[in-house]
Amino acid sequence: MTAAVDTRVVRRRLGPGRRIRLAFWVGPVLLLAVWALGSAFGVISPAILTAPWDVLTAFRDQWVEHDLLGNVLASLARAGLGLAFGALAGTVLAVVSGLSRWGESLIDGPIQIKRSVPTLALIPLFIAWFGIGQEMKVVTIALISMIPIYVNTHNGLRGIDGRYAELAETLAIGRGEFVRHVVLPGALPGFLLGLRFAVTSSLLGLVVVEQYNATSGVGHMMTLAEQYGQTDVLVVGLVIYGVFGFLADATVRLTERKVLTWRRTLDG
Amino acid sequence: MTAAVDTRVVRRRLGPGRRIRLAFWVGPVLLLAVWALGSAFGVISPAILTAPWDVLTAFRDQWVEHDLLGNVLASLARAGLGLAFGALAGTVLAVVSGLSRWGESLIDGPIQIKRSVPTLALIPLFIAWFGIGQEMKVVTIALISMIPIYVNTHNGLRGIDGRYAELAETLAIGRGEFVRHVVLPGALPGFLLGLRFAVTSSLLGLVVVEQYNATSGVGHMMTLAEQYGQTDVLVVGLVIYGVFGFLADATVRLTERKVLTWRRTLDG
Amino acid sequence: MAADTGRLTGTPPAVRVRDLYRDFGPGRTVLRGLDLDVAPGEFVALIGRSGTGKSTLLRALAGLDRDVAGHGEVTVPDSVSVVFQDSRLLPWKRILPNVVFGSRAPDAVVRGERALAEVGLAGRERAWPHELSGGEQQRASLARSLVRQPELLLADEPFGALDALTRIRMHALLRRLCETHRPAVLLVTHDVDEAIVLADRVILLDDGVVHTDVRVELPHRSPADPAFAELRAYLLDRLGVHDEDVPAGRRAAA
Amino acid sequence: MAADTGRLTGTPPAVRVRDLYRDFGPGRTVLRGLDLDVAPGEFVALIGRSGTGKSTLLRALAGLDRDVAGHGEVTVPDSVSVVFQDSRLLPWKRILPNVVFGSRAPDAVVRGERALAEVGLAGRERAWPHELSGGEQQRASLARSLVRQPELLLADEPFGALDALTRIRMHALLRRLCETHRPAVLLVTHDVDEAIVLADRVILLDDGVVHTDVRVELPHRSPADPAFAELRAYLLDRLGVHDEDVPAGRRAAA
Amino acid sequence: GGGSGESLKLSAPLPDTVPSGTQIRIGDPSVQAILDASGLGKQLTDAGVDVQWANITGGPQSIQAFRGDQLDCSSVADIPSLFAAWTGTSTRIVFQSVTVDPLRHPTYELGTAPGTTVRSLADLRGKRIAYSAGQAQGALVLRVLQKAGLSRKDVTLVDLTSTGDSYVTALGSGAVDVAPLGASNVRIYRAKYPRGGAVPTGIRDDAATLYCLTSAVRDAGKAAALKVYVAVRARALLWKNTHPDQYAKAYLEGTQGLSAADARAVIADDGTTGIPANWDNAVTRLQRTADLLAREQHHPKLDVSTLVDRRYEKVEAAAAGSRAVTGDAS
Ligand SMILES: Nc1ncnc2c1ncn2[C@@H]1O[C@H](COP(=O)(O)OP(=O)(O)OP(=O)(O)O)[C@@H](O)[C@H]1O
Ligand SMILES: Nc1ncnc2c1ncn2[C@@H]1O[C@H](COP(=O)(O)OP(=O)(O)OP(=O)(O)O)[C@@H](O)[C@H]1O
Ligand SMILES: [Mg+2]
Ligand SMILES: [Mg+2]
Repeated sequence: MTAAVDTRVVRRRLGPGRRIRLAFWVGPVLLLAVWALGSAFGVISPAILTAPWDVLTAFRDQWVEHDLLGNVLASLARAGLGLAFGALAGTVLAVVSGLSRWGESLIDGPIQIKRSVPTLALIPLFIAWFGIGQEMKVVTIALISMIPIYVNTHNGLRGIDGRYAELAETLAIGRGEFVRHVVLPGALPGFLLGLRFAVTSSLLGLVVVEQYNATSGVGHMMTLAEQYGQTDVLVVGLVIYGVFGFLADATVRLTERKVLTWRRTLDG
Repeated sequence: MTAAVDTRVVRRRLGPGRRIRLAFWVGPVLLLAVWALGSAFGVISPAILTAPWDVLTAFRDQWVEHDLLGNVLASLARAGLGLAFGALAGTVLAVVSGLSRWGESLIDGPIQIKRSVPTLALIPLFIAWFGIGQEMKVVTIALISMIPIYVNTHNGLRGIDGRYAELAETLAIGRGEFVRHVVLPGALPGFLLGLRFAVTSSLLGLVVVEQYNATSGVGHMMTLAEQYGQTDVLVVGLVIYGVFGFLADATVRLTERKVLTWRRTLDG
Repeated sequence: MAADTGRLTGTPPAVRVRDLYRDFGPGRTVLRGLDLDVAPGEFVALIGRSGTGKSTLLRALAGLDRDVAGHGEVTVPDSVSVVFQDSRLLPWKRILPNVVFGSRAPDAVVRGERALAEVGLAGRERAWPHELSGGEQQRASLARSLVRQPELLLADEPFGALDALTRIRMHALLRRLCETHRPAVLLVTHDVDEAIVLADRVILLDDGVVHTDVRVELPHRSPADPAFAELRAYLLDRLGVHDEDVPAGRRAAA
Repeated sequence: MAADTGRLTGTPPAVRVRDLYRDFGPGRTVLRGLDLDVAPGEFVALIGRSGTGKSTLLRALAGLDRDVAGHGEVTVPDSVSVVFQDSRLLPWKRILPNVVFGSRAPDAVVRGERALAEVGLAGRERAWPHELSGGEQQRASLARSLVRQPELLLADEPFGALDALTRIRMHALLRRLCETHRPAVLLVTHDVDEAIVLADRVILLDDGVVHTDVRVELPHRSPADPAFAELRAYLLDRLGVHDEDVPAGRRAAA
Repeated sequence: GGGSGESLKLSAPLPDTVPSGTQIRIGDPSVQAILDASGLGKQLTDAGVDVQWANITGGPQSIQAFRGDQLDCSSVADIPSLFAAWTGTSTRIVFQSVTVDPLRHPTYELGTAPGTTVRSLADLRGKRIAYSAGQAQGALVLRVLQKAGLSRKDVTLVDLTSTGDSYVTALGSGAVDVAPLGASNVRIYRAKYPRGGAVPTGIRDDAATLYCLTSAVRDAGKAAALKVYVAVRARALLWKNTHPDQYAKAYLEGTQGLSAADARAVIADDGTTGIPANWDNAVTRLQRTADLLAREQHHPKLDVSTLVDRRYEKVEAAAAGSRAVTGDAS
């Protein structure tokens, strides 16, 4: 059976087909290559975008001299805490407003309005309510990252096939069980998509909140770099954002693949 | 048959049930009421949040003295143009990267990275490439609003039931027909969700781009108000954002309901 | 073989339907004044042409048609179990959790495993629904209704995708279940033989009402029995299958 | 009633399968060395227990199992049409667009409307799939395969959800189609009568191979014909249905 | 919060004793760093002053914090106190400092785009100039035009917010001809765009203040604490003049993240800080700026004497003692 014949009927594949191993890295690596080559051959002037090697130097400098690690950790702690609260609040609100028309009428409108309004303009309110310390920062990030979780989970929940709700109704289960066994797993794809947005939102929120009374953090570092015009440090910040964002996104998508194995979709 | 008996089996409804007419407005109206009462009874200090009536005055003042209408129209034109380009680009990229693993490996990573990076920090690049005129603003907004369209459409596309792709393969249709009849309608719920985010993103992008060489626009107005610390004008801007965001979102969701009548989901 | 209202005893019926109308829009009135009684413990088979409203009736009894236009009176017992026409397994649960889903019995898992073994799916407890064949999915969905002990079982073509042998085994299983718990049963089927083999009563839905209602009183429920064949012919005739429809030889010289 | 390889003429077979293995993981080898030939224009009915691999075989012939482990040799004509076990209508298209989807004939719409009328769905062209009953969906999916003229028709229980009368009409329809275009047909069914009525040859899948292969050579394809009954009994026996399985009377004193 | 709660008239003499438990919330990071490095911070604790530091400076952020009552004082230039008044937040300046030799150490210069030559201010006519209405850079542009005898009609003001190096990019890409650049941006600009230039404005832009919520100054406890703080702050700034290396280490490198070379350059740019013997000149300059902005940006006229609390003038001068600067330097 080692050399068994295997001629199959070959049909033009219309879906994306099988995953290519490590293909994942092609885009970012290409981006890096373009940046490096562009800088090397003078297509990208250092005035516009610092060259990768200069960013590396700046990176080492920040790491050794200015506690880059501490900044990153401080930021991650803030973002992580805010994200955790935001994800929890977003999910709870999405379930409440997804399962009850009255809940929806109370919750949904204000959230859409909050979502439409620039966070920067809300900061004065938050400062008044929560002070200028860690609390304000975490609350702001929580509110920022709550939004995509809410919207996507709500949307995912409302997209659950109505036949499963019918089934649940004939099984005479309670609302709690319904939420646990039907609503949450059914809305999980939506939630995970929301999480992907929430992760990046929480990181981006740092840039805003760390302008206020922060003494550490990547956002703080970038604010200072902007003030003093340290382009290379600014690009260090951008790279950190890019790397963290990309890795966080990749992590969520990996999780997605693991927990959504039950799905038979174009994703294969 | 006018007074026909109708006793049905009553089963506890687990889904959200029927839509309540106008319930839609309850949240925003409540928000307004809280704001008005809070201001009236001094719970909300005017230094933090201008009272609604003072905002009205400021609104009239802006309308008459500072061409608010002109500002709003200029902003809408920018946001609309950017959104149109962004939606188109996002959809095309999502389809390409959704249907081909190689397309994905090239497109997806860079987009996730772009998404993770603060737009504000990219503005210097855009200024260098596109100047500080209308072009730069439209491009920036297009890039901002492309992201949610891309991510959501891609996700929606990949979530299409694999059995429909199988069906299409046995019908021996071409890729174009497959995209038109299976991929686009199947990814439409995702696209529309992305559109909801893109609409608000494009409006929020105004705050960033209109800091640059704009002589009109709501974002410009808010930038000035923030610098001067004119809370009332800032709140005029916030209200305009809230109203536009809410209405745009509601419009997309209404469209959603119209074009997704084929769905039998918890949304009913 | 006279029509029978099903009101045999003094006990109130388990299912009572009066003057039921269901209406899916202009020209699509599916049920038009349907009356039906099912006694407790009675096994009723419901046959009828595709699209006559069998599923619609079942959904009305299951309380799943709040939003459908119509009126009428419907009474059913408190505890109802439904086997849907599509097998309706939750795609995100493996088979065993699907089968025991919603069952609050302390030994639910054991009963679920037993039910799966009974429908021939032992060893598939941890399979995903999409990994089952069509007939296997249908049997899993049947197993789900076996772990419950409802007063009324509504089954919408539960054996449609099963081969002859598996079908006979499932018949036996269902019969055993009925003998132990004696639920009232309303079983939709397209197979007249199946209806006669299983049911106490066969009703035929046509034009929105119960068009034919026969009590099955056969000593041997075997197709070989002439009474069986007679009842079968009668029902097929009421369904509209006449001799001219029975195919003659074709393509003699293929 | 001897087994028949199906290689009657010198023309190459439409379908040729050699030594086919399909394997869904440890202990789940579904096809194990299956051989099969179907001549052009030949009508083969495929029967077998639920879960024996009938759909798996059809998917292999349709080229839909790229990602399933296994090997073997499969040859099919270029133009293949599939009626899936689930009716697989695109939920976002109304019925008529679903039926003509992928058809490039200039008169596709007219043919679609005619096909819908033939399956008894005239007037439902603009319905959404979810507005159809189970049997109606199945018929719509059948109509979709009628508007095409494939060299090979693979049909996975296309009549499972149909009542006796509708089923007889659909049989006639399918026969007409076969007489006009003479595609090779592989039809999965659970109904042995249906297999005998429709097919030139009945094959029985068991244990991953073609276990029984009989040519149907009856003068009258009527259940009344003794030869019919004999073939039926033979096939049922091969399927494992023996007399002891046939139900006796039950609940005599209900 | 954190005050004694006892209210104090704005005309009453400043109390000397700091009630225990008095806390003042101050955004003054550079002085904070100096107090740590020099050991002067001990003078505050000795006097019973409890400072809660915030890393907040600059107009918009400090006004937001004031409004939310999260901050008592913040170090800024002169513009924020004007805008606070115009937008209804009552503040008082309690500290003024200057740059000794301000024209040699300007805060801003006029950057000129590659290919644009501006030799004197009169050359600005017809040029496109970056203008940011609410920021100090905007006020500077108006003052430059005033000095050049030009009106807004004689040039094209391009609305552009100054964030980070946005002006550097705008100049470099030729989007504007002229833009006010802070000293560090001038260095970056010259490095990135060798063909670009920067010319001095010839205008004093060295105003530096500590301004506080009026409500803080009205609180007897906080007013007393501020009295101590103002004196210590004056000594701290003078210490900075004499200990540039320690200052660079503690603040510019330590908390601001600059390299040693950049820090040295910033110190060279900053020049020497002076504590004025009196505030007469500073208040006059502030009034002139207020008048100009009122006229050009359509604000109500403002009497800046209501924005300064001159009780602290003497406290500050006394702390500097003989080192206070007088005359033109102040
Ligand atoms: N939501 C709906 N909207 C419009 N028409 C509907 C809807 N649901 C059912 N119908 C129509 O009502 C009729 C009865 O449907 P029902 O599902 O009850 O048939 P059925 O007897 O169960 O048929 P089958 O044996 O094919 O399952 C059908 O013609 C169907 O098209
Ligand atoms: N993706 C899969 N993963 C694991 N097992 C599978 C998968 N698909 C099918 N099987 C198993 O392979 C066997 C054959 O499946 P197949 O669908 O071919 O059966 P079938 O003969 O069509 O049955 P039915 O008559 O019930 O439709 C079944 O036992 C099924 O559980
Ligand atoms: Mg039905
Ligand atoms: Mg099958």
